[in-house]
Amino acid sequence: MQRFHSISVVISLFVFWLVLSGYFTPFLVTVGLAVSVLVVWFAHRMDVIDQEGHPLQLRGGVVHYWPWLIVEIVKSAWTVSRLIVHPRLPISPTLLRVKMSQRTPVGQVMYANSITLTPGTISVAIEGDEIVVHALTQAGADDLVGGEMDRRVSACEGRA
Amino acid sequence: MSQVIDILSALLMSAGGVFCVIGAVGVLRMPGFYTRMHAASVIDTLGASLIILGLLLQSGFSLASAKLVILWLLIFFCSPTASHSLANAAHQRGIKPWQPDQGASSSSKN
Amino acid sequence: MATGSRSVIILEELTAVVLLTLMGAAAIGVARQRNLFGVVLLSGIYSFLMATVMVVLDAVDVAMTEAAVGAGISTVLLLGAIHLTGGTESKPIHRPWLPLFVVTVTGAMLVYGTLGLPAFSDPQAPIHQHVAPRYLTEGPEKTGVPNVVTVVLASYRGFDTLGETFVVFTAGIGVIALLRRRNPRRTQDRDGEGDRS
Amino acid sequence: MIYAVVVGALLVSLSLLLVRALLGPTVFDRALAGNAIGTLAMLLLAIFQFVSGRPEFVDLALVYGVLNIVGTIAVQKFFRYGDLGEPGVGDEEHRL
Repeated sequence: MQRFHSISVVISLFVFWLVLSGYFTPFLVTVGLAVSVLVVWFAHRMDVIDQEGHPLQLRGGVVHYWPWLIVEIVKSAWTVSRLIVHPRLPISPTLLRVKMSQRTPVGQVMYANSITLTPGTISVAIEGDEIVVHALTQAGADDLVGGEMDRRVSACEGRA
Repeated sequence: MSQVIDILSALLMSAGGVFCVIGAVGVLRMPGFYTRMHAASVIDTLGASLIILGLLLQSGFSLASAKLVILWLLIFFCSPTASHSLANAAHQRGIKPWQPDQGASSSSKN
Repeated sequence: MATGSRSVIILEELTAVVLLTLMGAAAIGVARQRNLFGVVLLSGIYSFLMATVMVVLDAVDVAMTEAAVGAGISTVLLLGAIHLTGGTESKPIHRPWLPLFVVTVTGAMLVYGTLGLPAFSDPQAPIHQHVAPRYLTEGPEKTGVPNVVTVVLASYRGFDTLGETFVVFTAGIGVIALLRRRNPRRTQDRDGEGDRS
Repeated sequence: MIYAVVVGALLVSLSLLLVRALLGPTVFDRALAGNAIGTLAMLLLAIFQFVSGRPEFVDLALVYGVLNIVGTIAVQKFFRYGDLGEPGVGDEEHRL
């Protein structure tokens, strides 16, 4: 698993190099590959590389989760934009605590980031297995308490 | 065909521009720090995504589009991290969320 | 992309003017601000605007350095400096008139100096007649590097770039110092509670 | 000339955010405005590469994005831990 993970990191870095360089001569491609391998090797020696930085285990779940997340983001961004241009600014900010059912730190980060990414809700702090969330409207808070996002992130995490 | 793509990308980019302006207006208009963050996240998500999508249509299938996709991923991974860290720091410093009754002007519950 | 070059130039100049105006506003904000944290943040914003102006004026490498140094590393360094000193600016002991006079005279001289410069992106300017054509025509095959900017930076101006690389390296160290966290596997005194921020 | 419209919109947003950065009132408001200005500058750069017909230089926008988050995280660390040294040691009990 460890070896497989390292190879995956090398491939990602190499693709990144190719995209940034844009030259496909044999020499430069070889240099790129060598640099990718060296970087991963150094990273191993410095102990800065782990499952969290390159969460390969999520590859299956993410495909199901992201489309739903993007639809959610568009919907809530539209709602927040309507609130902003509303002449009376009808907001009712609340601070609430949401339980999260994720087991791994990666899953928790994913959930917290998803909350922040959807406009209208921001994860402020994590305390135990609860996230302190600031919501712009009561409706947004109710949506979150409904727990659909939590369920989907957990499902995405569990698919690993 | 290229006409259609041009028009589509123009629509997407102007929509993105509109959302950026709306977000900026929100940052200026909202009361209290946390509520401003919600407005800023409109810029980070919808505004940026629509503009990048429009540019993607313009660039077609090339290296530039790959870079734009990377840019988009960067925004999507980093902007919530930055927002959360700011909100967290404000929370630690004891910045209180704005409440409708303490505000000076124009507040009404919906 | 099928836009006339004329309208592109107008758009670029307009953008540059607006951005420079915003920079002026940011600079005034920096001068009026007594809270030094605010000063650091505003100068970060100033650097971002400056770098954007550089890109609009086609000086991409300068923009890169300005963004890395101005917006990236100096924010970190200044915050560190504030930690060692204090958060608010003390009242100045001098009257502002002498510095104001010096700055005004210097600025006036600089503006006077620009009058002698060739027009912006004038193809007849000496800079475009002197070595630039040679770099463009001979550089790639002489050095074997495909990218002309890299040819000039890494080969013709190698020492110059070495210095710049130090700056970027310092910025990288700053980033590592900033984002580094103690590895949970190595902390014995705390039982593996990772940093979640 | 669709680019002109988008660039105009971005410049207007930049000015509005700069006003917020100048007004404050708290440091966090300024940091928020700075972060959003970074994002907008990034978009502006990406668009300008297309305006001047060199879309392959979008890398610069990438550099901006990375630096933007570095700046924001630096500010956050400073205000959370009080300094930049020994970052990340602070678990809940250490900080207080």
